[in-house]
Amino acid sequence: MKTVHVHYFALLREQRGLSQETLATSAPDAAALYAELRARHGLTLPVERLRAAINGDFAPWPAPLKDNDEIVFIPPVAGG
Amino acid sequence: MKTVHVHYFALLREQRGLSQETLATSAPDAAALYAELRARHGLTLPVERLRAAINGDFAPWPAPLKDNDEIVFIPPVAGG
Amino acid sequence: MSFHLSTQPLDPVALKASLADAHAGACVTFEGWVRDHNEGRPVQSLDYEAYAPLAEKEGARIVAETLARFPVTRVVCVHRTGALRIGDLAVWIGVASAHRAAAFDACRTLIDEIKARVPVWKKEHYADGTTEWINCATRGDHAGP
Amino acid sequence: MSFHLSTQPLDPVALKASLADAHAGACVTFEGWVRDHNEGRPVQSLDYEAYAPLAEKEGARIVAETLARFPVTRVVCVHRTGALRIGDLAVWIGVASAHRAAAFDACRTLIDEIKARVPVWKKEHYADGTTEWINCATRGDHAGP
Repeated sequence: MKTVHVHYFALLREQRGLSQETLATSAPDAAALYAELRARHGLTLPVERLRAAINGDFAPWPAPLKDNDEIVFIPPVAGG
Repeated sequence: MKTVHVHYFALLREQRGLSQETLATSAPDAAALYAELRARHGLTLPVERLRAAINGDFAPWPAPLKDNDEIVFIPPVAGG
Repeated sequence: MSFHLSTQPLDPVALKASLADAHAGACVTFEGWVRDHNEGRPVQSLDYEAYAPLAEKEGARIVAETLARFPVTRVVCVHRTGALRIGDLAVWIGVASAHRAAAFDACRTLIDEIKARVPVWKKEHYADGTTEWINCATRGDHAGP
Repeated sequence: MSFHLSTQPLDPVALKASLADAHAGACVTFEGWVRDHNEGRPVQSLDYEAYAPLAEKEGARIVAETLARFPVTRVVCVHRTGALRIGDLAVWIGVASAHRAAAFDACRTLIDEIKARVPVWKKEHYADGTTEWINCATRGDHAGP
């Protein structure tokens, strides 16, 4: 088990009902962690439509996790 | 012979030394008139690099002339 | 030579003044305005949310790529976050260059890349009281389940 | 929806305000600035001269063609005449549209066509005291004698 910090934005923040949580997980990577969170909280976006950021920068899927990592799941962007 | 009004702009105005003149000519069209004026006043631009306007709008070469027409010889433009 | 987020209204006069340069002969600006409709639905207002540290980092990369690719003298990009109303300025991009082709190309590349890559999200509020996070619909979407 | 000449300094704030439109989501502007060099020569100032009635007529035709060709909501073009110094604004073009591609395409087409077709001339004054009417050289030019 490792401890990770997850931040949520936009649709994911609303569906999760919070902006940030710290949790223990056995997921080896961010893709597996998202699958866990999606099932637990009914998140609608499939992982294929997200990008991951770990510790402040983009990380290609599956985005391996270490203890104490900060993870952001990035919904499809819509700036401009 | 007909009477025509010629307006000069930019390099042609400076080389002719005036902005406008009224003159009598037997030239059938603006191209022939420009040839006369070029020879008389040492204008440097060849007719191929000019456009003609007659009575306030562009007129394709040779641009036939009638009595009392207003002619403008248009040097290469450089706006913007 | 910058990309920034702003929680406050943008000031296009001050932003454009920051591009001034005696070597520049052309200045192209792009402004994104909040418009009153999107895909046929009347829009009343919207919210922009950003993952700020990564948005500024990715925005700075886009600016650096643009400077490497096009002969321009100055680039400034600012993106609003927060609650915006119809007519408000959501994004301002300005490019100065000696010749106009580079300014047009760079400005267009900047907004295209910003829209594609920078983690900023837009929630639209419609006249009928509903809302939507743009690009986040999961029905009628080939990538959906 | 206009093209005009101005003997007075241009006011980009007022000009851009005239493009405001709740249906527009994009605004692209082009500004032509007097720059301090041209083809390697240091420029100190310049004069713009126009054949005003035909310049405004041809400018209006260019605006009408652009409106017919691109889905844009507003177009404004103004060109200075008279004596200008380094950094002065020589031409201002603004286009608003629902989507950005049309605004970029229309703005670029407008400045390209204005430069190619509108009877406006530019005389540059160089640091060494000489002057030149741009595009009017007759030596080293294939069309010359």
